[in-house]
Amino acid sequence: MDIRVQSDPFQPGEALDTFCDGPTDVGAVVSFTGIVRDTGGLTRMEIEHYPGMTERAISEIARRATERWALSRCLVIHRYGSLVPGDRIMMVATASRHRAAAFEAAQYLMDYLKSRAPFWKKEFGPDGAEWVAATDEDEDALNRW
Amino acid sequence: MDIRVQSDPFQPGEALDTFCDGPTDVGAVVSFTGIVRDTGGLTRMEIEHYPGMTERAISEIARRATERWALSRCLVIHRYGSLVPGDRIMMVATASRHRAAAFEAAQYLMDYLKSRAPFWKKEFGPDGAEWVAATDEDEDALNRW
Amino acid sequence: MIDVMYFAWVRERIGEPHEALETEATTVAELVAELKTRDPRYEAAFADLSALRVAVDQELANFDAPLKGVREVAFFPPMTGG
Amino acid sequence: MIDVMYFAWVRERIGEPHEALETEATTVAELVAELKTRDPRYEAAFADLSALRVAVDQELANFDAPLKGVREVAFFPPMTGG
Repeated sequence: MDIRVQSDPFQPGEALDTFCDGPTDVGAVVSFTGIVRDTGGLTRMEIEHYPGMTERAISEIARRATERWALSRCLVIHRYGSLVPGDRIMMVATASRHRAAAFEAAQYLMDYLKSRAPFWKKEFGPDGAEWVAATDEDEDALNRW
Repeated sequence: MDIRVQSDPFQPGEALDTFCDGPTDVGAVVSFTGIVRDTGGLTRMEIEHYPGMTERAISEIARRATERWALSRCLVIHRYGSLVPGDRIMMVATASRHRAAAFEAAQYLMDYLKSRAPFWKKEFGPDGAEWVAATDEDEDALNRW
Repeated sequence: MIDVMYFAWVRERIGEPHEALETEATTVAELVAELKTRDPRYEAAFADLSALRVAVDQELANFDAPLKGVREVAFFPPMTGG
Repeated sequence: MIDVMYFAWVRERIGEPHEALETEATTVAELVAELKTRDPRYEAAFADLSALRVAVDQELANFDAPLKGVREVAFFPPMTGG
């Protein structure tokens, strides 16, 4: 379990290649990369987080995923600070013997990171700044697990 | 839509980084990497394919995924020839505005590539060689779509 | 002494990222009630509790969570990670 | 003339990756029946049709697919990609 909460940029490709290396009992690696999307005039985004709790919350989510699916490895990288459209915000990777477990665990990690990891996004555009609101859809996504 | 059928090795990380670049209407990138798993004494694997039909079949699967989900980009790399445990066999990547579409489309691509793209795997081990049999599980996986 | 932390627009409305408080409150809800009597900034921040989440010692909790032995309480809007 | 292709263990049992055939067969099933009379190798390969898949001009097809105008027919076991 590799959890990184950082303000520095990261290269998803480099992280994926390192993640794919290792014991050869792994047949399936799934990755998710989140990218700052240019939603009509977004100039930048500030991501605030809760140091201390963030690592704890993510570790707990990852621990539960590793318990529920037969994961060999699991990676979460999440940035905070100032980002612009095109920047990679975060990444999740899961490794398992079979594809179903790797896919489901990655979706589980993403659903929980969205609504249960202490990050808050503020978007800056031509009309000022606004905190991104949590959606019912994201909250509902947790019900499937 | 980027479809590559090749005997040469590829770097999943390099492919992922290139795939993440591009128009910034993309918020979610999902990748799947298939790795040759060491299932008790596997020394190598031969992947045979049907040149001509392979590209057609994969393009058709990718076209249907792009139609069904709002994908901005879609990548499939699949190797043939001789591989050893740890080698990356294949990779799929999908890019969309939101994570649900990217995850589902990647799972759809994988399920169809497993059972509908003309590849056949032969495993070589200490007890000789054996063609990998298709499983009911893989066939059943298509029913969810 | 409890360390009280504020994040996102809760932090902006209160004007501080955190403060150390002496309180007699025995639950999070009592602490909120106490803060609201202090200053209109707290009233603005805590006007709609259904729009807020709370963490006690860095674990998500409810507003009826007890404060006995607690060192850190945090208030923030629903999280938007990922 | 139809180009007939064989893959995986079908290829191994027949001993050739492909061959060009003159045939009067009007469907894939008739072509299979014709091949089985030719040589025991074909009988071995086509013994259990439920274990085989067929493609006609590089598209998956059924055994009752017509051969009129067809240039290429391929026989192989269920695919194992991914």
